[in-house]
Amino acid sequence: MEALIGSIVIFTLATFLGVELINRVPTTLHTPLMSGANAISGITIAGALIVAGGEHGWISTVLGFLAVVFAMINVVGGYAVTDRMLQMFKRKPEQK
Amino acid sequence: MEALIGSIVIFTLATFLGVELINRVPTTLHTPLMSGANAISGITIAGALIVAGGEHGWISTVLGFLAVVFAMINVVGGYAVTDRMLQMFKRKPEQK
Amino acid sequence: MSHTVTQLIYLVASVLFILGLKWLSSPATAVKGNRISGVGMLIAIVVTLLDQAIVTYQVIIAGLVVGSALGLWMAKAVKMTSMPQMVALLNGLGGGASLLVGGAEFLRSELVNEQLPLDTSITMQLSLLIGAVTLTGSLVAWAKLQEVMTGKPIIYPGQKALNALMFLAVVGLSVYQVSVPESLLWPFYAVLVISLLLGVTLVIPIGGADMPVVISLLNSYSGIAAAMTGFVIRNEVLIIAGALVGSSGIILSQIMCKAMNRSLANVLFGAFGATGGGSTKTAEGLTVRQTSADDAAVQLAYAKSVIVVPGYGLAVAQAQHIVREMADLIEKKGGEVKYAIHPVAGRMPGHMNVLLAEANVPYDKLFDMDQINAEFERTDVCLVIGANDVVNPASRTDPGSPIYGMPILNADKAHSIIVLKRGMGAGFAGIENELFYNPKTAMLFGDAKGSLQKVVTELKAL
Amino acid sequence: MSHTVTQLIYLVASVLFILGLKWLSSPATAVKGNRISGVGMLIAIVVTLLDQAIVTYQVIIAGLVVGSALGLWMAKAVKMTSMPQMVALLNGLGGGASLLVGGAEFLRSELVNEQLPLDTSITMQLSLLIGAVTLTGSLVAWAKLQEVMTGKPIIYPGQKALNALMFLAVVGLSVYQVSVPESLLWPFYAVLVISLLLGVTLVIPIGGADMPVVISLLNSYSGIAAAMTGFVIRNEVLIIAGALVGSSGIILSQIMCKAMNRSLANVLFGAFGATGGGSTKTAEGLTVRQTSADDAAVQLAYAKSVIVVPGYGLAVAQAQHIVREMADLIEKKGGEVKYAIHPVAGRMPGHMNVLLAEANVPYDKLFDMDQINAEFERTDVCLVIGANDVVNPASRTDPGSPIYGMPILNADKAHSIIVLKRGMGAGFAGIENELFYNPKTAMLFGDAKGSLQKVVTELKAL
Ligand SMILES: NC(=O)c1ccc[n+]([C@@H]2O[C@H](COP(=O)([O-])OP(=O)(O)OC[C@H]3O[C@@H](n4cnc5c(N)ncnc54)[C@H](OP(=O)(O)O)[C@@H]3O)[C@@H](O)[C@H]2O)c1
Ligand SMILES: NC(=O)c1ccc[n+]([C@@H]2O[C@H](COP(=O)([O-])OP(=O)(O)OC[C@H]3O[C@@H](n4cnc5c(N)ncnc54)[C@H](OP(=O)(O)O)[C@@H]3O)[C@@H](O)[C@H]2O)c1
Repeated sequence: MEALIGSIVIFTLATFLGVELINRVPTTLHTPLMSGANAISGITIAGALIVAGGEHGWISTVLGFLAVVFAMINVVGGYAVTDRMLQMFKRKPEQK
Repeated sequence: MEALIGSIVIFTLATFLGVELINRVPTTLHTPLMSGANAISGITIAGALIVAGGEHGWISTVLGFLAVVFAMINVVGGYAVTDRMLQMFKRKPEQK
Repeated sequence: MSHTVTQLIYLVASVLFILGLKWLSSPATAVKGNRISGVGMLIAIVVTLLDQAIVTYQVIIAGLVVGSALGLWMAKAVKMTSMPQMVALLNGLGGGASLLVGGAEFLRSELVNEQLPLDTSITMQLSLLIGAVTLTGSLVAWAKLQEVMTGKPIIYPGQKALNALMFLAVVGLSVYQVSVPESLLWPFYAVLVISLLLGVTLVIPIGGADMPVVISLLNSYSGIAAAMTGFVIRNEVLIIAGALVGSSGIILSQIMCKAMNRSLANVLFGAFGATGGGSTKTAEGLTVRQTSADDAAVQLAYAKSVIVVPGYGLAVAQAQHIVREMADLIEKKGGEVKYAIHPVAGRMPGHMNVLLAEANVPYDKLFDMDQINAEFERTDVCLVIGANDVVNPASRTDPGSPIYGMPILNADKAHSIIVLKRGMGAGFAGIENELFYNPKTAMLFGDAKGSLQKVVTELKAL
Repeated sequence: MSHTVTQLIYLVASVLFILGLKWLSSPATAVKGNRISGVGMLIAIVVTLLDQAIVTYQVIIAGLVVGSALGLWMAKAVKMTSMPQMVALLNGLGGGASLLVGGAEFLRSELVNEQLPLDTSITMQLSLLIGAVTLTGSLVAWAKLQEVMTGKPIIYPGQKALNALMFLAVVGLSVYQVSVPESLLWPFYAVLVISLLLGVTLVIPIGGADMPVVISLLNSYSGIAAAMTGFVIRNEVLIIAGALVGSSGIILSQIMCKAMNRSLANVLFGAFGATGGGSTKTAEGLTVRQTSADDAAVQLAYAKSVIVVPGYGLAVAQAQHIVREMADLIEKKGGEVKYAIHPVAGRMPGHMNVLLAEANVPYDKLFDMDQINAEFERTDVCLVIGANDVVNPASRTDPGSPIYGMPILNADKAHSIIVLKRGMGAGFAGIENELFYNPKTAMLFGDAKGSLQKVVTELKAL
């Protein structure tokens, strides 16, 4: 139970922090924010890796493999597409 | 060690949260903010109470008593004085 | 690597995510922010790979390679106008991953007959449920936006009751699963199937144009699902990152709703756009004034001040580059061109900003609604390109209108208005727009890109 | 009460602290915010009282009653102008409490010969050290502000080396204490004494007017000390609240330094104000123009626009109420009165705002430096009341000046300037002010309250 409480505390703090951080983002950047946040939610990759890499029978391995693929598309696709969008926001003088 | 890590995580998150929150406070409110934050730091009262209330010989009791008094002055004085200052900021129509 | 060190490195990754989001708050630091958040992810992945629980690497490496390749390809291939779909798809995959992880953990514990502690099974159940809803819900959102299925709300009698029933069934089964001592397979599969279905049935009654709100909300769910997985496997980076995403999604969908002057509940359950609004005014007896590309070009060439109001039609027509070209020509002739960006113009927040940024429009020419609304009355020509609802004066005057109360751009206050659209088609809200019948307004019919192309040719000739 | 429930309630208290700080960000919600944070504290105290580790209540209750009574009395008795001292004192007591808790824990473990785990002894040592420095440092700050001791920096040769030495000694002893298996008494007492001394020696070289920065920093330390105590007794509310205060203090002191255009290091180690700046201009050969209260009153009565620049002298003279009265009279005669608030006017951030709010000046008449600086050139009379450094043009023109580069209020741009001060005394930075010799400037010598009183009497008579 002790550990659960710790997790709840962490969850609560991170939620408050998220609210503060997001409220500062201007509308202009909301689309990249959405895809960027989405990429962060690909952190499930950590769980997926552990499931895929343990030897707990073929079901776990197959599910784990799929989980890794899904999560990785989410992560790589998310960061790459966000970067592509944000590149367009760079001030022109910096670009050339 | 597990518990220590948890504490470190919590400390880190709370620090980030603090920075975000404080950065939003306008200069006008900095003095009350200072005394208000100061009152919050009186949370040491929790530790003081446990030390003063346990029966671990007279040294602990005396130190604990002093700790409770100090922390309590900090807490009560801090909140009261902050409230007094903030009252002055209330819009006039609300006041009367 | 010792568990403590792993944990500390995970904390570093979390801090990088936080910094990433923090820096996303300004265009100047946003690129850096996104990359630093990516570095956090990389660190988290590498550390996880070194975890002692991982024994075979073949499967993992295959998965990483396949996933990265697909992800990169998608990111490169996607058109800027298809961003909403892309985000929906990625989001669905994220939910799917967390569903798979939860499922695999359950099946493993089942296989070895492990007795899970209560909190672990609760959070596992939640991660399953939310992951499944996110997966299918996002896929439906994707299908609607991609126009693989109809964008119209799909409604049928008893829909809400059915959804409520399914939801209760899932909750009931989950509680049962968690409370009986052994872990049973049939409630697991039942929860799985119903949750997947629920994702579909919850999203189909929502109109295509409301999908950004739904995606943002589902994104929030997938964050929460990740956090739940974090509770299950006691991993702090999952909890923190999940919570950050969870709150970000909620806040974003609220911001969008607020800009449309609707409640989140109305978006999710209102089946907005399924039927026309009750008191919607009709246009009978009113006439519109048409203009030609030549006339429009002449007018623009001599205008001192022009405000461009881009809308969803600009995105559909992919006319962002040609707009830029036109603006350059007008400025060469001495006029000043500004862009007025309504917060919900297009189909996702910041949609217009991304499009115009793609066409290299400098972002100090882009103005928020609040910044520019006072300027319309001092403006010679307001050029409305594929926008409709965001300039509809009914929101100010007609209390019966579905968009009544939504703040709009004051295009009707300009000295003269030119509207580019294909015909008299309605916008997302499905209602008439008085602005088009305003004597000051001239309509230039045709696909936005085509019309602008002609205007540009004329401008060059002048 | 079970440990889990206690922990959850502590979490509730933490959330209330967070909300409290969040709401402190706007004058409209600040009162509510402070109170909700107080409720959080109450909850934390009540829950702690129900903890099973507490066996005797007499001592506790006595402590609570005595502490509350003293605290309330202080809060009621303190004058608004003495706020900085009050905060310093409270802050010191907070540090003292955390020192006492750490010490008591150490002595207890010593008594029962308990072997403490490494991390506990490290954090305990830190909470001792920081608590002690905060205690004595704050007391010195209090004494300087209260003018019980000189406000001038106290410096002597080898000061920095000595401080560094003491710091190293504390660190060395702490490391020794933590690393030897048994807990020894002598390093404990040594650390205690040296830390207490260190608090004194670190603060005495800092000038009285820099005390707000020091207090804010010490406040931050006391927050960190509370967090450390939280690590020791594994209590999350202590960690969270401590971290919040810790970051708040740091941010505030940085904000103050930035407004003074100085670095934190310069404030802490620069012994600012100990000697006059090298290239400080002298006023030889220049003359000032004096005016009388009658003339000033006439000028103010006919002014269309007046900007009041309040400074430290206003606080000293307690002239806030009479300023308000004067402003009302001017407005009755048709002039407009605004207040220009420099971020570091007075002796603590927001000092002027608190004072003027006390006198019921509506806060939409108070303007930040950035908001109002452009208006001075359109202003008939600028009334500088007990301010000096914040209107010193040397910060713009004289690179050798200690305040060079500090952003100032453009009082010198007004059509005419009236300066109220007692004589030609320098301000905090100890330098000459060209503004006083400006041909547009008239000096009205005397205590600010007395002078204003006369002006008000004249205004009424006019
Ligand atoms: N941005 C968001 O986050 C978001 C989220 C959810 C909902 N929404 C909603 O979406 C709407 C956005 O308003 P809006 O003014 O941007 O768009 P709109 O009201 O949907 O109107 C778009 C207009 O563009 C025209 N059009 C379509 N294709 C075109 C083409 N190829 N060339 C020229 N014109 C074309 C259409 O008329 P024709 O058919 O006659 O050409 C239509 O009237 C709002 O109602 C908002 O509430 C926005
Ligand atoms: N606000 C903060 O947080 C903070 C923190 C640290 C340092 N500081 C420093 O404090 C200074 C604040 O500037 P400031 O312009 O407000 O004050 P100042 O530069 O310190 O000047 C105050 C002036 O008030 C006059 N005065 C004193 N008592 C008076 C009375 N009873 N009646 C009339 N006049 C009186 C003094 O001149 P006479 O002696 O001739 O009367 C003095 O020149 C800045 O240098 C700032 O950097 C501020």
